Amino acid sequence: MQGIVGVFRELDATVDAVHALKKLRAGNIDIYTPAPRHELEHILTHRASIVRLYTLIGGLAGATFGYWIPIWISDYWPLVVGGKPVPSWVPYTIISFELMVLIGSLATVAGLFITARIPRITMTVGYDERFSNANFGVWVECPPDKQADVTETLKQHGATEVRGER
Amino acid sequence: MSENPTPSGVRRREFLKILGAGGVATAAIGCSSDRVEKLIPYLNHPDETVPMVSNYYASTCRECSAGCGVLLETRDGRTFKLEGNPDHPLNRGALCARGQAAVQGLYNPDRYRGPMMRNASGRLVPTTWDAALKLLAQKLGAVQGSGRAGSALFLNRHESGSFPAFLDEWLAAYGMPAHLSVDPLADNAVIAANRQSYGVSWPWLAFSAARLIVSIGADFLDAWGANVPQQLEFADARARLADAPRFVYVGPRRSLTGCNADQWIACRPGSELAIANALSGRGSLDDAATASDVPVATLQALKAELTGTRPPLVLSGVAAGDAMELALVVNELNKQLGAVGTTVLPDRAITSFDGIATDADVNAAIDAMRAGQVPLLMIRGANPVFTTPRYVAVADALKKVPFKVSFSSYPDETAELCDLVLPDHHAIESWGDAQPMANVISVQQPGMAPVYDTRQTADVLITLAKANPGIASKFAAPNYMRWLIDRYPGGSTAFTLALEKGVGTGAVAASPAPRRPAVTPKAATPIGQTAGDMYLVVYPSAALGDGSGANKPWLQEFPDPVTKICWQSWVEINQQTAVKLGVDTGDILRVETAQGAVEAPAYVFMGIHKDTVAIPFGLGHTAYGRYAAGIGVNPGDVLPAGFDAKSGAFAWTATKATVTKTGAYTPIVTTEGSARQHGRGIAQALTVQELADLAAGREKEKVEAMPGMPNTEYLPGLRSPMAADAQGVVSSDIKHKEQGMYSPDHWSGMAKRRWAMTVDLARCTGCQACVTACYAENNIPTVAAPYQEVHTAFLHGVAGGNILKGREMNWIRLERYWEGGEDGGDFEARFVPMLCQHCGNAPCEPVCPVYATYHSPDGLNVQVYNRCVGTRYCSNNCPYKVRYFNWFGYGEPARPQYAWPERLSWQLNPDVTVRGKGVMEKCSFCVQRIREAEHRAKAEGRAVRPDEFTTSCAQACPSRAITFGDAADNDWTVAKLALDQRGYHVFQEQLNTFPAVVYLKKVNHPAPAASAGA
Amino acid sequence: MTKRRKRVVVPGLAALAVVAVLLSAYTGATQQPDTVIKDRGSWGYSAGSSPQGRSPIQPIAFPHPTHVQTLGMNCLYCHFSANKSPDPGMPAVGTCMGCHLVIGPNRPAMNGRPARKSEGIATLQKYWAQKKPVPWVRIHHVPDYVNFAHMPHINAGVTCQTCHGQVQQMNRVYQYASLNMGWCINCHVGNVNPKWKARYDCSVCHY
Amino acid sequence: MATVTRPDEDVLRLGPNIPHANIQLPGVAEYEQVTREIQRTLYPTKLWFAGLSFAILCMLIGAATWAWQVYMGLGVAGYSPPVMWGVYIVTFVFWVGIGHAGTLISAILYLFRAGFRTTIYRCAEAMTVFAIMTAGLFPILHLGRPWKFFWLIPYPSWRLIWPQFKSPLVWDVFAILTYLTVSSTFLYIGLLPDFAALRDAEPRPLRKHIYGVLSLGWRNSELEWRHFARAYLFLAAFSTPLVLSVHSTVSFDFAMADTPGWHATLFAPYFVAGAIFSGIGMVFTIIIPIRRWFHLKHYVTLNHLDAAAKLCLFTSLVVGTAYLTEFFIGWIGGNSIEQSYWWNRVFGQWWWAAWVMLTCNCVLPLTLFVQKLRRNTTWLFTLSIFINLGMWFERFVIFDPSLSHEFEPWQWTRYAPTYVDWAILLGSFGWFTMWFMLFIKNFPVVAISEVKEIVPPRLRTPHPVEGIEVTGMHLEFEPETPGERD
Repeated sequence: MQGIVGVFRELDATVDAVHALKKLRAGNIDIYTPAPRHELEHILTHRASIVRLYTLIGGLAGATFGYWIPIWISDYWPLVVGGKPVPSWVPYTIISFELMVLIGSLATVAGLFITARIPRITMTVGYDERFSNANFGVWVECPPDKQADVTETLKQHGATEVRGER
Repeated sequence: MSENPTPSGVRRREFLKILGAGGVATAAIGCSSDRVEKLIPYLNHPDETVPMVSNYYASTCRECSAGCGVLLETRDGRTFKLEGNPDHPLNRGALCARGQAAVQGLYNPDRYRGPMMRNASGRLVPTTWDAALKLLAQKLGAVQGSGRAGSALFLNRHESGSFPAFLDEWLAAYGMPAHLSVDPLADNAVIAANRQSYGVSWPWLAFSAARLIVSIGADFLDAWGANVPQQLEFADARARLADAPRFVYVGPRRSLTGCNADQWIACRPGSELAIANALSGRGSLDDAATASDVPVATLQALKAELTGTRPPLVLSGVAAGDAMELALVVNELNKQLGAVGTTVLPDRAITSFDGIATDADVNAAIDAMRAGQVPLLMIRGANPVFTTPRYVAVADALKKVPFKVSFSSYPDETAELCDLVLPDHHAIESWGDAQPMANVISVQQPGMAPVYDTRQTADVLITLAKANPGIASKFAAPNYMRWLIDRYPGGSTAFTLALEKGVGTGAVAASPAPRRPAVTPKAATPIGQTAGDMYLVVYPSAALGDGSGANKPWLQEFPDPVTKICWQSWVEINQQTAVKLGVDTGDILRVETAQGAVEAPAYVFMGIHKDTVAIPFGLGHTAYGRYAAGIGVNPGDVLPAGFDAKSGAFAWTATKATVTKTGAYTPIVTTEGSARQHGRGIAQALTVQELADLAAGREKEKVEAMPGMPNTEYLPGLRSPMAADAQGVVSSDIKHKEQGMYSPDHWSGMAKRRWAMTVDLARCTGCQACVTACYAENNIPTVAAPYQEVHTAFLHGVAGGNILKGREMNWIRLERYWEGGEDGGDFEARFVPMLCQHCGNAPCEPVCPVYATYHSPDGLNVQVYNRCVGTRYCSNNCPYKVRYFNWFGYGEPARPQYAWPERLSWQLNPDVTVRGKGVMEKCSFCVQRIREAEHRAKAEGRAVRPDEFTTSCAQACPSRAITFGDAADNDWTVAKLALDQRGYHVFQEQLNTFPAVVYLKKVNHPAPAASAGA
Repeated sequence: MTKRRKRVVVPGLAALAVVAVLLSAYTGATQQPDTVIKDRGSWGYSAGSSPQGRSPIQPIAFPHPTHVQTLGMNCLYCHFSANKSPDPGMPAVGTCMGCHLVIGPNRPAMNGRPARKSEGIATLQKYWAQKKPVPWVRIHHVPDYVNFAHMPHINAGVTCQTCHGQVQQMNRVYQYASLNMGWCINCHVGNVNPKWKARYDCSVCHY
Repeated sequence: MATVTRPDEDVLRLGPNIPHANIQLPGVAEYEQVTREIQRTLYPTKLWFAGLSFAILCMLIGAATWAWQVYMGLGVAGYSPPVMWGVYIVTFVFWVGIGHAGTLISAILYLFRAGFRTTIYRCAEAMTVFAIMTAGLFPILHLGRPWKFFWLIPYPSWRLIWPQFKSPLVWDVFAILTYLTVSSTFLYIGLLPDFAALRDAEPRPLRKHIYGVLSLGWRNSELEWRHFARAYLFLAAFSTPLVLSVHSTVSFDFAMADTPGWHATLFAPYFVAGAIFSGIGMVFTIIIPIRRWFHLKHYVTLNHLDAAAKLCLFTSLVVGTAYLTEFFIGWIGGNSIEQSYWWNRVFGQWWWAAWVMLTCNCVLPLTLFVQKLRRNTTWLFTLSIFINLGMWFERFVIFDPSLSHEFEPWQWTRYAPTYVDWAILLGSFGWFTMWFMLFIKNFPVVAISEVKEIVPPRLRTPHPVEGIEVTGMHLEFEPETPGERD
């Protein structure tokens, strides 16, 4: 896994550079940015995040579990309290709701971790401390023969620093 | 203790049944208990006992002079409960609070462990029986030798039966005069008057035969006479509803008896004679009115009613200088009105009070001591130092007696002053008999081996006599039991038969000794002529009697039936007077007479005449154990020693007093919240008129409750939805509840039962015997003894601190509500026992997060102690507020709040778990008795029979107001009573709780004029 | 691709942890192999909180087999109140001495069996001589908030062996059953013997 | 430098998305400044150590008192039956309520895209977590047998006697535990990018390492940001109904009971409004000193406080309406028991508590109608203290007078807390403050990455539409109102 990383100070410069690189068809492009910016999101046209699926499934599972547990246990120990039905679904709705939220949220987080591939034990190549501070980074994964052009393009669009990584 | 099988996890929930204070004590008695890891068998197994199965020994109660029959419930060598003996003609199975508390006297932690002797340094120190008896024998010899035996003195706490005769025989053998039989509570004046009028000391009072009862200060429901039979008769009378007698109470203070009256005529103390004269036509109404501060019209109406009603019953029970004269007038009046023979039955006389020495005699004896004429004093049971007015200075008089012997079991004020203490057995440990009525012998037998190293006095005397060659021949019997059997009419066979039932027929041996020469007592100065601005009334406390009950925590924590105050003395003062003096409840008042002064908090009270203050007698002990010493004040300190010249009865109401506000304040230790119902229909009542209308269906009953309440048609189905469904009473919109055990078709058939209770408020007199019965049966801790307080700079350390915080544990409590009287006029008192209602739709159940409380299929609202985590949510949600929480480790010996110090724990009921710290508890409808009955029925291969058993409160109730049983089975009495037209549920209309307790409305009898108008 | 593999580690560990926690709740479920009750019915319970199998040394090594099997004595002869009381009753020393006054510690050689000296009987007679009760060590014990009564069980036909095991074969008695609540309920709902079904709401035993 | 080439057409169509009409943080020029100024707050000071030790001291006092209570029994507290719930439950509900504002600000306002939340939500959210941690203690230490609290949790056990799921207390357990889990997750997820930023900006090696571990290897890649945004949105979407449900559930503890004064359908919304009201009060109590001592005034600007104050005022009005509704219904309901109870609460035995509540919660907040006071941090702080007091008393007034004046007149009673109740109350504040103190010096109190979102990025060429210059910041600093002193 080798490629070129370019460090930018300005947002629009980054945008231009990515556009140029896309024309160049040099290889996979990834962008590092201190804060999410819609421009960058739009340039790299990915599918929408699938985290919502985890949320949906988690929520449904939680709700079901939240009904099943109390009803099962009420039938296990059929003791009448206050002349109420032994398994009474109305109060159990609250349990169900809370478990829906709980398991749903945890599933969402799990979804984030899996889709965004965290936690990471080590940093990937091409990352630079500046990217979490104020600078934008463009990572191009490209074979050696393309590296010259990529470097050129990045410099051209105002990269303050361009370096190869492997 | 390495071999304790319970793992620490279980050990931590230490609310164990504390059977016996530790293994040693248990081992001493024998058989198994759960606390000890050893199983200690008997050495030789007693034939008639089965481990963990109760034996009931019929015996006689000795807490007061009446001599009721009791059953001593004994298991594995321990008597742990007293119940009334149903076969006994006097109390017919009922028993008052004092009688039930006898067990706490038996196991009292402050009892003498053995004989005590005064040593050189003048302190009482333990000694051996041999040494003690040797010393006494030597002293007796010395007295005989000196020839002064004739002036020796023996004071004995009065008890009917053979013992007085035995004692006099013994004394005679030593050449000593007959003993003095002391009973500070006995109404000597009335006894003397009765002897004069009827020839008997206490005729049977047939309340139920009367149509009108007029009581002039006679508190026949408190401590006047034999209160249990009187209460039974009175309740039976009231149970006749429309035909029941109207009850008018005349007196300066509205006692518990007064609170049960339909009308209270508040008169000045000392004016009772004038009123009686007016009523009987001897005196003029106007004089009576002026003397008594009662409107003429009222007396007029009463006189008219009295003359117009047949048969009436007039009683008098004042303790004043003219008491006997008054009693004679009243007896005469009864004769005139034809009461004698119908409501006053001399031929069914109660003989318990025969032979009581008058207070004047006792006083004369004390004077003799003071004069140094008494060489030897022997005291058994009596406590004159406490019970006689302080200024008589009995203590000083005792100092003049060279040698004083006490046979008291307890370190009371008198015993502490004696030179030799030979502790007597408790009544439960001793043999004896009583003669409560003519031709009725009530036998007394021990329920268990002695708890401490004590000896029955009679046996001690026999031992002494045998040691004395001169008189040994007179006492052949090896011990008192043999002596009894020898004298018993019919001999040992009859005696054995009597032991089974508890009563036999015949007359006990009479005392051979001649009565002492009558003394001429010092007449009391008429109360009007004494100095002071308020009349002072001193009356015996309902629970503590003459003070002998003060060392029993049950009785100390027993709220006074009228004022609901416990662990404290108080001064009752009238509302208007209080306003005038700027006194509020809790302000400490100083009550000063020529003899001295006492200080106690004021209790502002509607039920006392405006010129009067009243202080209960029985508290203010200076010794007598941890529960009594230092609690309250003794009004005896301020009384003069005046007597009724005719009868020699002590005049308790003999002086005025100066009442001043000290400015200090102490909170009143009371269980009372608001004394008004605020129209919530908790204690409901009907007038006779309304009852008639109700019966005739003329008028839909008037119910005192809030707007928007429906009728009471659910009453037949007071059954819970489940139980009702089980019997198809309710069509099943609740089929979904028919799960498992709750289905009527379930193999266990539990849902076919509905344990329920009815409380007849027409019968209930508010005596609170049920409260003590519940304490005894259910191991309820007392929480307000001084040592149970948390002593920190932040929490008050006074006695009753826990009750000030409302932490009393009375599973059943008597609520006393006032009706009317805001204008200072006459008012009504309503008593309602409040206990867990075992609701069908119990609000407490669904809120418990751990199933610690739930509804059992047979209709109980169950509390599972070992499941409870103590969120106390159930109590918040209980509209009746009948759930009680263990704020401290009352059941843990290691904790300062331990409620059963050494040997009191022997009283604990082995069938009931002792609850631990942090656990909720409440009335269980005596579920242990239900289970026991079910087990018994199963063992005998039958179903539980209707009315086969009942709860502890119902069993004890001397008014027979409580009925318990299966409301779903019409063969049970309760099922019929539950359908009574007077029945109602508390709060059912507001909360739809389906309680299992049905209250039957009280029936009031307004004055004729009033009722005609109604 | 080394990084990718490392990344997988963390969720894997988490999953293992969760499983371990869930299992740990049942760690109590292990029992002494020799005292496992066969039929647990549907009531999974553990003896983790129970001294099941406990077999303390008694002051007298009382041989139940000799008395029950050899001599054919009935349980109720000594535990006389098991059918009429919540408490089974421990035999009084006098009851033992009823026979052992005659049957002494020293048995002569008779019909082929060699002479023998019985420590137990000697100890028993010592206790009797000193008029001391025998301090037996309690084995079967339920917490005190459990009101267990023998009477109804015996009257319902439940045999002693059901709960106490084959005592007649135990040379030293041990706690046969776990005496846990689940164990009680298991029988009350009829899993052990349908004829022994009994009510099983809390207030039957807890009050 | 290479020659500049114009961007393509589509880029022009898009245009860099730069916040225009409402510039949020005039005082913040560029990304570096954000990282620098936030990281600057992470250096412990003497004052901080003093505060922390004091908090720990208070906590220890509370803990010791609790130990004493467990040994002796609950009787050492001021309970006087039938007042079975006292200061502990009052404080429990108080702390739960405090928690709610945090979630409101971080989640609900996030969904509503309310701009002023950005700089204060981190503090609010931390406050939520610690408040719930504090609240969670009270149900346990008010138990008669606290060592058995786990019986309220459906743990696998051989008896399989589980909680009684119809009991509001069990609902509480689920609600509170869920709330604690979700809100702390939410907090941590929001912190991830900030940990990354600190990891890279932190000079101190140990902290650098710790932040590195905490950041879970976050690397600001576009992919991460995309999933992050989505996940954050869903968490917010979950937290919103959760925050409403939790305090409704807590209110059911009382609304489900038949006690007069508790048994009201109004309770759920009424409690939620009260909770948010009290929470915002607490936010003021916390954020105002922080923005002053940490020199973050140009982050948490007066505009933000102003907006929050408006929210506070609104909730205060809602709560006031709820009070009036309660009184009105109590009177018009025609239920004599309710009426007598209400009279006793407002004019009888408990008048003082009721009027403290009304004054602090309904009267004083009305001052927020005045803009000058809304922008006066001194007044806001003072008011917030009153609000906290008032809201504690609100719970006291709801719970204890009700219990002391119920159906059974015979059992009417008084209630007075003892030193034990007060010491444990103090301990709870110590516990809360301890955690918060530890938080503010080890975690960014303002969300770095979210602030960067609303700070205009550096541009190479002036923006075609907005004409913003390349240097980034340009508008001058907004003058402080005279109310605020430094």
